[in-house]
Formats: sequence, structure tokens, C-alpha cells
Amino acid sequence: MSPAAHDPLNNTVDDPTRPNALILGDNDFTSLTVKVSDIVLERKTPRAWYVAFTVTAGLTGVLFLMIGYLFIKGVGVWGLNNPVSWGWAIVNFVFWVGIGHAGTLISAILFLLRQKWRTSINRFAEAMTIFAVICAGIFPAIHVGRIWVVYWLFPLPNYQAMWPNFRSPLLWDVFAVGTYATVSLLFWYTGMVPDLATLRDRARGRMQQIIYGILAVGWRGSHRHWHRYEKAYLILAGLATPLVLSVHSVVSFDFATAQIPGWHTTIFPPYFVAGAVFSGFAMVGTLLIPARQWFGLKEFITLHHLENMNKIILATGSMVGFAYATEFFIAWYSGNPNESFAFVNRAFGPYSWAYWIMVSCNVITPQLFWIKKVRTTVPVMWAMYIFVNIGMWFERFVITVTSLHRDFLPSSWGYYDPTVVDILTFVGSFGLFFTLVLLFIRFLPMVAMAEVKTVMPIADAHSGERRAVGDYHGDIPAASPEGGGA
Amino acid sequence: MVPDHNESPQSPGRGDASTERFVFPKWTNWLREASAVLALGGLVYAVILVTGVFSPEMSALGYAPEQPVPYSHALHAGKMDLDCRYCHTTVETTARANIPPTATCMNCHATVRTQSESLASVRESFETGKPVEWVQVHDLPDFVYFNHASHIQAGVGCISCHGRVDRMDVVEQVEPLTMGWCLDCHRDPAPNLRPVEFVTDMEWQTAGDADELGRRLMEERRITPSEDCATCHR
Amino acid sequence: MAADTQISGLYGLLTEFESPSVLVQAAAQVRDAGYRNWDVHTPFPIHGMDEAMGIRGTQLPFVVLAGGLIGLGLATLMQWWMNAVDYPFVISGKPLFGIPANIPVMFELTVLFSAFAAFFGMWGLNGMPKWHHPLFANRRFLRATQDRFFIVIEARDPRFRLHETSAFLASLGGSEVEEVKESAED
Amino acid sequence: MMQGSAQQGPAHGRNYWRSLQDLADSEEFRHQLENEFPGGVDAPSGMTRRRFLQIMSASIAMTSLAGCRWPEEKIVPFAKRPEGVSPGTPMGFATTFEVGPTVHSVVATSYDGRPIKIDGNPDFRLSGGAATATAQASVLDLYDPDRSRHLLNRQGGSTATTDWETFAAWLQERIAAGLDGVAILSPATTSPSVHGLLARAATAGAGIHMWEPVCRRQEFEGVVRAFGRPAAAQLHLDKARVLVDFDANLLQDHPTAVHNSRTFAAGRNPDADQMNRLYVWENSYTITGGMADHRFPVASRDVGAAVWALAAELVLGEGLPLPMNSGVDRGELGHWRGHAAGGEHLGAVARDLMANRGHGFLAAGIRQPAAVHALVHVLNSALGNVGQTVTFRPVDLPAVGDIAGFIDGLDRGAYRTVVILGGNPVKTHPADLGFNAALDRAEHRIYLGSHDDATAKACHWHVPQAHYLESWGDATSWDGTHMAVQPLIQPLYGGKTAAELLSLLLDETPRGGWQIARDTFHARRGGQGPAPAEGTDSGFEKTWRRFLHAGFLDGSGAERGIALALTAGRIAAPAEGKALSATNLEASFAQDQSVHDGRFADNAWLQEMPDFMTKLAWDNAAIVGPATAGELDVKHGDLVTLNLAGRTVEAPVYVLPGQAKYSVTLHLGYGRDDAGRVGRKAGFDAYRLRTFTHLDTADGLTVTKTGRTYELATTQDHHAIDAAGAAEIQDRVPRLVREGTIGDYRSHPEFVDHLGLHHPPLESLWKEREYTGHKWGMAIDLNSCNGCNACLIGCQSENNVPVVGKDEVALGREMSWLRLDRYFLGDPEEPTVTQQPVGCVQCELAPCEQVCPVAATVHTEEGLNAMVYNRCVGTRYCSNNCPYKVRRFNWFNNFEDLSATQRLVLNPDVTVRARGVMEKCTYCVQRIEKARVAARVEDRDIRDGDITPACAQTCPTEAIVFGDLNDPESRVSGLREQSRSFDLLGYLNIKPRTFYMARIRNPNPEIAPVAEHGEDDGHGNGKETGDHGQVEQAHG
Repeated sequence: MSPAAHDPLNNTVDDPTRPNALILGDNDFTSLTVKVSDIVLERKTPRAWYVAFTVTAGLTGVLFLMIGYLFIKGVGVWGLNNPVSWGWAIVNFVFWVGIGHAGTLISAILFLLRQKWRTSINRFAEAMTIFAVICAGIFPAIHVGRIWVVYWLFPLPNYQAMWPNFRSPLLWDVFAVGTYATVSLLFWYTGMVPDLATLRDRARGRMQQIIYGILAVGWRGSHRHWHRYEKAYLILAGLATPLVLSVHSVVSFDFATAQIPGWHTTIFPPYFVAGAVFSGFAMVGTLLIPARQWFGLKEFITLHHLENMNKIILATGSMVGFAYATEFFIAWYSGNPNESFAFVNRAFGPYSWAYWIMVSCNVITPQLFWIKKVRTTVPVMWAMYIFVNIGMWFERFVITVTSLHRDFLPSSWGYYDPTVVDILTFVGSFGLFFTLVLLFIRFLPMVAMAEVKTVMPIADAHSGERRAVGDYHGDIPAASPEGGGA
Repeated sequence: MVPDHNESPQSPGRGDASTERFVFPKWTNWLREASAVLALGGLVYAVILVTGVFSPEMSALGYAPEQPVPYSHALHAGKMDLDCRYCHTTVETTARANIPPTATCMNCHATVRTQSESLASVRESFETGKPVEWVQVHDLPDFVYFNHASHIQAGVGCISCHGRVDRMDVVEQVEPLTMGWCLDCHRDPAPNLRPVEFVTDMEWQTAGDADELGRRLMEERRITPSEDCATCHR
Repeated sequence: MAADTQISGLYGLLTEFESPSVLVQAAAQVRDAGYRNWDVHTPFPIHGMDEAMGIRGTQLPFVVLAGGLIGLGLATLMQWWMNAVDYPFVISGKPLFGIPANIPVMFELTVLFSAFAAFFGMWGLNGMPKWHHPLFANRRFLRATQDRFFIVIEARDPRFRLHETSAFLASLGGSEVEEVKESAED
Repeated sequence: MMQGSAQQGPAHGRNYWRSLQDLADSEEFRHQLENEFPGGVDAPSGMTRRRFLQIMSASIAMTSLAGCRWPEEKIVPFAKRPEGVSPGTPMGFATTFEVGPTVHSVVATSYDGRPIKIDGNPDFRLSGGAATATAQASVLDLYDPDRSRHLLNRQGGSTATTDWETFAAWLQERIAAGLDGVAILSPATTSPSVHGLLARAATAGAGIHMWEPVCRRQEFEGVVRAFGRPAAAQLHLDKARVLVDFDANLLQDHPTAVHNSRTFAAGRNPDADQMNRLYVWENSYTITGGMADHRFPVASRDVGAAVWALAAELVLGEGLPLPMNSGVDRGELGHWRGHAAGGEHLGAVARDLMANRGHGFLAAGIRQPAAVHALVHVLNSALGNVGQTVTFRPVDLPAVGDIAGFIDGLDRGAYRTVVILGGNPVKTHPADLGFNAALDRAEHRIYLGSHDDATAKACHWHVPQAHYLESWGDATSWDGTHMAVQPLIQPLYGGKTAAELLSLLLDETPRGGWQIARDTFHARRGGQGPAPAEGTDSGFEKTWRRFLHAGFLDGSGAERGIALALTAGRIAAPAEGKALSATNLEASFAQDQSVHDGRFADNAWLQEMPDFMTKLAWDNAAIVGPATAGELDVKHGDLVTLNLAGRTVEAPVYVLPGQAKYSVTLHLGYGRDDAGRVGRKAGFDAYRLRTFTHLDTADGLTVTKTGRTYELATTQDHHAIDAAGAAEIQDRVPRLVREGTIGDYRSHPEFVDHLGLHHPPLESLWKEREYTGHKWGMAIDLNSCNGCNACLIGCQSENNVPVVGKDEVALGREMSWLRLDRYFLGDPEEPTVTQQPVGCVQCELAPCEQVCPVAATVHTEEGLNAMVYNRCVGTRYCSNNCPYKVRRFNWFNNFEDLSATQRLVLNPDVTVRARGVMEKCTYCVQRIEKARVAARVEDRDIRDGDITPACAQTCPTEAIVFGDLNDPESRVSGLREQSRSFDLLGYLNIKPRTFYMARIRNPNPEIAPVAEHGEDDGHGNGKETGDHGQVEQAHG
């Protein structure tokens, strides 16, 4: 521990007498504001950003080309077939929706749980949520056979006098994902308004002042506003909490309410939610590590934050592993031969390669986070995040494809191979995702300044007073200098 | 809106006078109400668009294309009181109500108005065997299977779908013929039922209560219109 | 009096603080002085300020409750009317209306409408968006969203007397008191 | 515009729904109207009702895409409506479809003048309303866009389009001096008209030769050897209790296969006192082998030895007395007793036959030499079966030469003008005779053929051949009935029939097909000279009309046949060849059930129809058994070089369970590089290995690997099955396809219930819906179904099921609404096989419905699982949730590439499905609605039997029964009550409306000791009583 203890940026020291600071360095309100908002307003955009943006925009172009081709030719351009009617498109949908869980989880659930360390990363995670949900939303829309009538899924009055079928899990999906996207967007935007006002007030260009001015809706930091704002934020967090649990539950209903062996499982909702949080945190980490490195945010997004995330990854990864084991147990214990075979086939059938990739990445890899050295070493954890991302994509692949390819009647057993269009569409969705992330870090405040300010020691109006247990400002180091802003 | 304050704090927290500040003019506060109105209006507009403008009612109602022969139903079916079935012979027995062959026209027009200019193309068709190309007015999508015979046998009058053809010089579509419209009658056929012998009668009115008669006919003739999708779509 | 505000085109008086703890005490004094139309402007919400300013709880939760109930009712009615009344289908031999299958949409619409209520309710109660405000013209006030803390007493407050109020503000421990002008009509 | 796109999609949306009416104003259609039916009709009044020009004009024409409304459509009525025609109402006409010596009496359905469907002629005894897959698919050939459209004249490397008149003038000048030096090469035909004309040609000096790649010559020779005269054996399988099939494939490769299937199935009713028993010796699995109670895989060349061994067992072992003139030497029999080809159970078979003398039946296949046939006839006679289960109709075989004589004549210079009456001999000729070189020697070569194929290209004149639906003609059925061939449509491309071409050669005033058929009909009734002119002889007209109406001349056939007495000379025993081994394989040439001898290579329905056993579509393959494949070290899909006597061809390997060891089956008719767009790339050409001396089987085949692989498209086992999967299949199939022995069935009629999955009682979470009106259901009797594929093509034809091509089939995207699941069970070398037709079973608690977000698939009041194509958005969720995987998705616009002519075959009563739309079996709901309207118009209720789905209509064994489950009197309700009925996957509590009747096998107790079936569910005693129809729900 000792070498780490000398590192001024290491706040992961296990010392029960001295809680780790959440914000490092000699930062006050001013320096925080400057450091974060200058990324958007002052600093010259790094050349690397332009290179990265060119690449991701190109990939986004590929995505739309593939969608255009799909639109002209039909869903047959993918590798789908009769037993496997859902392939990469649905896998990608579940994958992206899953990733979209971290943001709201961090914002909402950790907010309700008074986890102050969330403030440094919640903006980033929420943004990522929105972008992941956008990527996710593309797939169910384009995967239908007749894209031009997809609006029939909405309960709109029409001359056929028909309504959608509310018993279908796909319709639940429409509502769940739609609600989730909407509420996440509202939540993200609400949280961002004070920071947009900061940008407005620091912007020097007229255009910037106007645009950020419009977005900031006239925020002027009035406490009467803050009062309702905090209430609204709390309520939104309260609403988003069951929502975040429900979205992946509903997505899991797509599978769980079907009767295909390997899909028809009551364990799916919790298992999907755990997996979603698992993959979401991994994706947040994947993006956060380069971002904090390149934009000098290590003092705000500290090793402590990363370590906490790694602990959550460890916890949810273990839940996922437990779920895998439970599935097998139930498959055997139920005595249902079709169910048993579905799982034997997963592990040892034609798709066993996918299954074992999934298990290695999702179950074995995260267990390394038990080791403190592993969960506090940045390059190692970044590699782990990549593994988890891969593993979680394969989890969805395994669930979707291996269950479908061999169901009840052996006569209809088949095999599914993706086509180039499948692959490019998926790669293109990453292009879109990273394009949006790049635009976000270039044009919007990456760290929630107003929120971080609240957890800075100097923010405490009662500093010096004895802290109440569970107080919102709980973990402020007693030894930290007072009135740093003076 | 030039700020009236020139003192600039020297801290990095900006507010310095080096740049001009943009302050939104006062009228922008009206945009709040304006955007709310716009959002609500947009919603209403979208609903109207989907239910109304996209509906076949908008495009099909009143459709009255010009026909190659200026045949007047008002004259033949109205003034001269020809029965519909004189020309549309298969309507009672088959799915389609046929358009009469030229020969049917010539039954009369071999002797009546033999020199009329407007009948020139009819005579030509009869001589050459080349059919007259009529423009279809009541045109259902091809995935809809409508059967004239079963409706006629159930006692649905021609008028229910085609309107007062006996008053039309040029046939036009007077009912929307949309799925919702079909369903209205399938769900409550009574008002549109009449004794089978009067199906082609354009003037027929029941002396009593139409609904009551309809219900009686439904019972007598065991008319239970189906709402199953497969009835019309297969 | 309010009248002299009108004449002078004065919006109010503003004073600046550097530390939240001083601000909270200052706010309590303003509250105790009986001012009503005044406000505190801070870059982040300050714990204890509600009490210091004497702000009572907001109505927002009731707005949200109403929104949620509307969402729930709408979802229930919509699903029942659409699938069981207006166009009933026989689907997998199931009942035309059954609560279990309708729960997800009920839940989602409840949350959606609640969230809309919270979002729009909050901005509505805050009177926002409001892009124009006299304070925006003040250079010093730009730091209210960054690192400084302000107390503003509006000229329309019944207790507002330009000199007395100005002196009162100066006594609170902030920096120099400044006049904020009402903007000209556009 | 808006409307159109909203409903039908952008760009080419129109084509989806409107394929029928669309074509009407297209360029191609106008072209057809104006140019391609130019001539008048040759039978003025007889043809009136089918005047294509007039009738086509009744279709609804579509014009421009103008306007904001959807496109303006035009109605083109008749100028003068023909009598008895009402637009949009289908009409049926009886006619006859001939494939070589096989004659199918069919009813062709015409819709506004377009033939759209072929069904069996219900009035004709030998078809009984059923038609084979081939016969049903024949309608598609009519609209084949690659058919020859013009009479071609090829001279010196240039090809000129000409017409019939020019050709006729040239020909008549050429033969003005007589027919000396003229050779006619004809495929096999049963047409009395053609026979008469050929006989006249022979008299006039022409050389007549016949070449049919798959013919019954040896069968007739066998009859001659046994009985001294040619005769057609009439089978009465319903009277047979023990059947022995030596490579005969009686249920498929026989002129009366449809009738055989029906009579065989009739004899297999497990509820009757007697149930027949079938023994089969064959090298490659056939549908007959699939129905066998005992099947013995043996190389095709060794089947003869098996017959001798059986004869020896019967005569020497069981003391069967040999009749007079049997021609069998007892001493020689001793040599064959216990021959390996017969297998170890021959004694039991012999005893079974002895116990059922007069009720047994033995048959040899057409690939077996005449001597084997003769011996089979001797055994049938000896066992007293002749006159009981088999009778004979004496025939006169025309005196014609064979293809070797034809080539010889050309080589000698005796033939200078050659007339080939179809059959594409350039492609199908035996590889060893130098046919092509010989043909080149002829000065003038004339070819009548449907396609501009290899033979057409080798000839100077190519006359387009009329499709049978365009032709007047006649035929003779296997029982001798005089059959009518009459057109439903004017020849699309000015085609001619063989009789018409022959008439041009022979008659001073060439006659048309109508006149020729009438004249022959007249002669057949004993008349002299030409038939009376129309309208002059009312008696003649009356019978002629009755003949045309029925499609056959009633009473003209030999329904019973006669018994013949043996007059056999010595029957030679088969020569023993060198033992077969991995280096000395047997090549066994077989007709293909899809393309036959190659003539249907351009029929997309047949190409895509999976082989009933290999499930292979669009290809043939070198079929080897698992053990042989192991010895040869080849795998499924390996491309190998087949070498037979120095001739080589590359072919992919298909490893088929149950294939006789060291026997390689090669199906003929593929690898047609001269075929049209459909057949060009399908398979390899086995004719290149087939010599005149070894037309059926040949030893000495070697197989060498090329190291390359070839993608074979199958509709089952799309992907190689791993060991765990294979074991699971073996475990699962007995629950899916339930079967037992007759012993089990008689002692425990409920044994079927115990074969299912054990599960707790099934309960629904909600109150289930009651169906009080009609409750449609379907029974499929696995005991009768032999897997002949007829239902599959019937469904395809009725329901506009698209063809998707080999690549899509290989991906697993075949569209067939009905599929035949084929499962092998047991030892891969000697497996049993079962066939199970699976279409949508119309679950009452349909899993597909609840997952559809737009309610595109919902239940009707009668319990049908309706699929609304125009509502479907294509999420494919329903297909995922369908445990039977019977839903089919339109991955692309499958009708995009069809020309206007090809679209003519579509059934206008069924929506043509768009791209992106799910489709599936609907129990032919269009027929249900039609019956309902008919009942409404007639003001009555629907009766049992009013509605027959296409699959049930055409099933040769009547294995499919459709009806109202709420009607206690209906046939289907009766079947539901039987203890053999079971639900497929019933334990899912989805309540399928289609149920199956378990298969009952009748093994010889001596061979298979009374069995374990019914006990192998592990809880055999846990039987519960209950409604048998619901057994699985009551008990697992």
C-alpha cells in the first residue's frame, strides 16, 4: 500500500481513520469551474478529437448505409433464417439497452443511496445512457420486416380502426424503452441546466452565449429555484429507480414470456438487470478512463471513483455468474428434457464457443477485482472493461441465438451465421455511439459542476459543526482545510 | 443591452468585460408560452394528419373519374328504372359484380340512338371485339376479399355502399370503403338490412323502424356478420 | 415604497458573498428582517438554506402525484378500451382484458406522466424558461453560476427602501451593494 | 401516393399485393395478347369456352401510377361474354398429364382463362382425386419463361426465327418422295393417336425408334418371359396381406403409384381384422422402404440374388410346389438358398408368404433385369397370388427400335432426316453409343421440344412443343382406359404436339390435335375413317363431350385384368459379379422424384421440393451409406470424382442412413447445363456415367476425393448435427412421432398416451374460450402418410407459396407452409424412418398471437389462427415463439423477379405476400370462406366434406382429414376419439387443432419379437383414463 499512499492522486488507501477525499488536488469552486468548463469553452480541441471524430463519423455513415441497404432489400440481408428469426439486431438492441443502464443507475439509485462519489461521473454516465439508448432504439425499429409501417406499434387512431395488442412484450418494450429514453433525457437535461448556465456565463463567443443561453432556460441560481429543482431531481431519481429496474426486466420479458427453452425463465428480470448494470459500468469505465486522462480530470474522477465502480462490477458480475449457474441448476432440477437440452446445447453444442467466451469474460474476469491491486490499476481495469463488454454482448448472443437455433422439433434445428451487413451494422452503431460521446465531451460539461461543488468540503454551510450520521455531506474529511475558497 | 457595470473581477471565474455579453431581450420570455402552444398544436396536427389526411376518406370520397363512354346511371337506372342486375348480372351469385360486356349495351343500342356520337366507342367495341376500358371507381386493396353474392344474399342494399347511383350522371364514390367503415356495419348490420327482394331498389324505405326490421331479418336469415380477420383477408 | 422603484426603474439591490456559511447566516438575517421579495443566488444548492430563507415545502410532489395518477388511469383505460371494447381480438385464447398483461404499460405510463409532471411542473413553478432577467445584465452576477453567492432584494418588496435596504445589505458581511436596473422595454 | 405507400411500402410496393391484376397492362402482357395468340382456333365451337383472348380481357387492367389517390385501375369487361363464364369464378376441366408411360388423370382449375392448379381427377379410379407432386407442379411449366417461344431454323451456325407455315412447306417438300431415310426418335408415350401415326410412319418407310431414359422395358420383358406375351400387371394391393417389394418402390415409381398408395394404406388400417405387412429389399431409401415393416438394404444388383434366395427358401425350405412351366430349375435354387443378399430373416419372410398364399404379392422394380421380373411372376403364380393381388392387362407393344438401332441407322447412312419428338436425347442418351456424332451425320434434323435445349441446338429445326394444358390429344392409362387431353388455354408460344408434327409428315392435309384426337376416338369406338364433322352426328358428339367432360372414356379400361398362365422358358439366374468393396462400388442410377429424368429441371416448385428422404433441394448427390462413407473417408458435402469405366464426373457426397453398403445412388436429370434459368446450376449430370449396357446399375465405380466441398441445400438438418444433438434427436423423436406395433396397439390401445412427456395436469391461468360454432380441426394419420410430397406441392400451388432458390434454402429460408419432417431412428445402417407432415397446427392457445405487437395474427371465432398479411409489420416474434417453427417469413420480395407470365399461375384467391411479412398455413381459409359463401347463397349450413384443404385434397393415402371437431358426425371428430390420436407437443398446453394418428407397424413376430414399444417411456403403468383426444393434457 505504501507506494500508492505517496501518489497524490491515489485516494484508495484503506485507512479507516482517514476517509478518502472525493476531490483531490487544491481545488476550489473556481478552479473546478474553470477546469471543467474550459474543456468546452477555452481549450483548443485536441487533434486526436478530430481524428477520432472522423473515424466515428465514418462508421456512423456505414451504419446509415447499411440501414439504407436493408431498407431497399429487406431483412434478408442479415443472416437470419427460420429457427433463428432474431439475430444480431436484437442482440445489439439488448446489448445497448443494457449499457444504457449505468447512467440512470448512477444518477438515480446512487443518488437515493446518498453515494456522493456519483457526482463526478454521473453526467458522463447519463450522457452515455442516452447515447446507448439511441443506439439501442435503432435496432428494434429497423429489424422489422416492413419498417415503413412500424408506427402501427403505437396506439394511434387510424382508418383500419385497429389498435396494437397490449399483451405483446414487444409493445411493452415500446413503452418501456420509450419511457426510459424520455425520463433519462429529462433527468440528464435537468441535471445539466445549472452547468449550462455556467457555460453561458463563461462563454465569450456570442453564438456560444446564445446557444448555451437558450439551453440554460434562464437559470440564475436562485435558491427558490434550487429548492424546487432539488425536489424535482429527487422525484425524478425516485421515478427513475424503478424505471431502471423495469426497463431491462421488460426487455427480458421478450424472452421470458416466450416459451422457447432457454428463454422461458423466471430468473430473467433480475439476471438481466444485474447484467445491464454490469455492462453499463464497464462501458462507463471504458469511456471514462481515456476521458479523465486526456482532459485532465483525474482530480475529480479519481481512482476512488473507479475503484467503487469496480466493486459494483465485481458484485454484479458475481450476480450474473450466479444466474448462469442457477439456470443450469433449474434446467436440471425442473426435469424438463427440452430445458435441460437447451442448456447442455449451450455449453457443448455448436455454439459452445460463444458460451465459453461469455463465461470467461463475464464470470471469471471480474473475479480478479477481488484483488485490490487489480481494481486500482488503471490499464488493467480498462482491459477488464473491454472483456466485460465483449462478454456481455456474447451473453445476449448466447441467450438469443442458441435458444432459438434448437428448439422443440429437431426437424427445424438450424444454425445462424451473421452476414457482412450484420457485422457492419453493429460496428456502425459503435460509430454512432462514439460520435455522440465525442460531441458530448466537446460541447457539454462532462462533469456535473454544480453537483461536485456540493460535495467539496468548502461547500458545507455548517462546516465545523458536528456531522450528523447519514448527513448528506457525510464523508468530508475532518482534517481537510476549511474555507479554501476564501 | 450594454451592461452598466464596468468593474471586472480579476478572478478566473469569468465576468470580465473583455467580451461583450449577450442578454436575451425581454420578448423572449413569451417564447415559453409560444412553445407550449406549438407543442400542443403539433400533437393535434399529427393526430389529424394520421386519422384524417392519411385516411382513404380524403382521397377516395368523391372520386368520380371520367369514363371512356359517358354512360349515365342517372338516365338508365334512374329515369328508365333499369334494375342493377340487368347489367351487373353476376352480382347475386359470384364475388364480383361484373361490368357488362359491350353486347349488353347493344341489346338496346342496336336499335336505340344508333347514330349517337357518344356511343361511337361502344359500337366500335362491339364490331372489333375490343373491350371498352372502364375506370374502376370502387376499388378495394387487393388484400381485401369482398364478396358481392354473400352481401346481396344477406340483404344489404346496393345503396349502402354505392349510394344513390340512380342519381349519378358520373359514378362517384360516396362511402369511404375503409376497414373501419366496413366494421361499423359488420358490428351493427341491422340498419343496412332489407328484404332480399329490395336490395337493388334505390327508393326502398321501410314503413316501420329500420333497426327493428334489420334485427328481425338478422334473426330470420341467421345473419351474424363475422369480424374475423380471415373473413376479408387471406 | 414600490412606487419609487417604478420611477427609478430599479429592479433591486444585490450583494455578493464568497462563502456559503456566511451566506446562510446573512440569509437568515434578511428573512428575519421581514423581506419577502428577495432571493439568494448560488452556483449549487446550499444545505440549510431553505430554513435560512424560510422557504416552505413546494407543491411539486402533488403535481407529480396527479401526473402519475393520470398516467395510470390513462394506461388502464386505454388498454381496456382498445383491446376489450373498441376492437376486441381473441389472442391466444386469453381474456380480452387481464390486469397481468397490462401492468407493464400501466407502470411505464405512470412513470412517464409523473416524470413529465415533475419536469414541466418544476420549470413551471419556477417560471421557466425565462431567458430574460434584469440580473443577467449585471457583470458581477455572472459568477452566481460559478463561484460566488448573492443575495438580491427586489425593489418591489413592500419593505424596500433604497437607502435602508442598501445599508442593511452592506451590514450582512458581503461585498459592496450594487443596484440592479430594470431593463428597458423592448 | 400517400395511401399507397402507407399500406404497401415504397418503390415496388405495388407488386406485392397485386401480382395478378398488375400484369394486365404490362408490355409483356400486351405483347402476348396481340402477338402470341395469333391464329384462330382449330375447333370452332369446341374451343369457345376457352378462348383465351376473350377471357384474358376480363381481367382487371391497371394503368398509371398517377395521382394522389392510389393508382387508377381499369376494368376491361368482355366485349361479348362467352356462355357459362363468369369473371373471377374458377372452373375445372379434366385432362391428362403424361410422363413417359405414366398417365395422370387430372382436373385443371382455370381462373379467368388461366390454368392455376392441377388436382387429381376424383372420378377416375386410378387417381381418385389425388395427384402426385409432379402432376401438380406441371402447371408451372406452362408459364416457364424459358420455354421456346419461336420455331427456330439453325443453318450453318446462324439461328433464324421462322414460323410453322414455312417449316411445314419445307418439310412437305422434303418428304414429298416418301419417308425413306427418315428416322423418328420418340420418347415413350401412351397416346393411341401417336401410336397410330408412328405405325403409319413405319409403314411408309420411316425408321421408328424409342428412347426413354427411365423406361419399363424390362418389366414388360419379364412378363413376356413368364407368360409368353406382353401385359401390364394390375396391382390390387388392398387384397394383399403380405407384400414383398424388390427395389420396386411401388408407392412412387409405378404408373399407378397413387392408386397403389391408396390401396396399400387401405390395407394397413390397424383397426381392421387384418393389417398388411411389407418387406422391402432396396439399395436406397424410397418412400416404399419408409413404409416397410422390414427393410433390407441391399445393393441394387444383388436384389436379383435376394429374389432367388427367397424362391429357394419358399421351394426348398417351405415346400412350395413350383407350377408348370415355371422355368425354374430346382437344382439351381439350391445354390441360392441362404444367399447373403436375402438376409438372415428370409425363412420368416417365406413362412409369412406361405401362410398368406393368395394374399401375398411380390414385385420387382424396373431397374431389375427381365429374369428377375419373370421369377417374381413365377413366385406370384406359385403362391396363388396371380388373379388375386395381381392381374394382367394384355397389351401390344409397338414394334419400335431402340436408340442403339437409331444410332446404327445413322452410322450406316440409312437415315438422312431425323425427327426427334421430344425428350432431349442429346442430354439423356447413353454415354457409350456415340450418339452425338451419329446425329451429326443426319442431313436434316428436326426437334420438337419444349425448350431450346442441347438437342434443339444440335438440330436444324426446332419446333416448340405445346404444353399438355395447351394441347389436344389422348393417352392410355395403365389399366387401358382411353384418356382425354384437352387444352385450357391457347398455346402461349404457338407450340405443337407430337401428333400434329407426325400428321404433317404423314397426312396430305395435316390435321390439328383436336381432329387427330377425335379421329382416334372415333376409331377406338369402332368407327372407320375420320371422325364425323362437328355437329353431324349427335350420338358421337354426346359421347365425345362426355369423354371430354370426364377426362376419360368410362369403361374402356380393364379394371380387374385377367390371370395369365405361365409359359416360361428357363429363367436364367443372375450372374455373380465381383464382390462390392470400397474400390468396387455399385453405381445405381435412379430417376429423381423432383426432375424425373431431367425434363422438370426448369420447374422451380419441383427443384425446391425437398427430396422426401435426403431433404435435398436444388441438387442431386452421390448418395452413400454411413459405413461406406467411413471406409471411403468422405463426409457429407465433400466433392468427389466418380469414375466409372474411365468416365468421370464430379459430385458432392450425401451420407444417407439406410443406404446399402457399397452402393452409390446417382439420380438422373440434374447438371443440365442446357436448362433454363431455374435448372441450369442444379446438381451434376449422372448421364455421363450411364452406358447402354448398364442403364440401371454398374459395378466398378470408384470414388476419389477432390479435397473441395460443395454446399448442399437441405430443408432439414440445415447444419451438421453434433453427437449430443444426434443423441437428443434419438431421445426426442419417439415422443414426437409416436408409433408402436400392432401387438402393442391391440393389447394396449392407449399405448400412445404413454409415449409422451410426463408432466403434471395442464391448467390454464384463465378461463379458456369455448368454441360453440364450427371448430375446425385436422387429423394426420402417420400410419398412412408415406411422405410423397404431394401435399407440399398442392399447398404451394394453392397458396402462392414462393420459391426462394438454393442459396436461401441453404440459409434455412425455405417458404413451404407444410413440411415433411423425416426422422431416422436406430442403427444408421439399418434405420427405421418416419415421416411427419407439419403445417400450422392452429393452437387454440396460440403462442404466436400473444407476442404480436400489432395483432396481425389473431384467432377467429372458429378457432383458426388467422394470419393477416396486410397488418403484419414483420417482427418475426411469432415465429420465434412458435414451437413448431411453421411460420415462414418473406426475407425479400420473393415475387420481384417473376415475369408477368409467371405470375399467371398465382391463385387470385390468396394474397400474394409482401416482403417483410410473415406467412403460414391457414387451413386454406379461402376454401373455408368459399364454402361459407356457397352455403350462405344456398341458405344452408356447411356440411362435413364441403371444405377440403389443398393438402388433404391431393393426399394419395387420404392421411389428412379436415373437418369440424364440434360436429360429432364428422370424420375428423371420429378420428379424434380414436386412441391412436395424439397432439404434437401437447404438453405445452397450447391445444393444437391438428392432431396426429400414431403409426402402427406390423413387424413379423418371428423377426422382431413382440415389442418393447409402449413400455419405453419409463413409467409404462401410469396410464390414466380420459378423453383420448386430450390424452396428453390429461397425462404425459
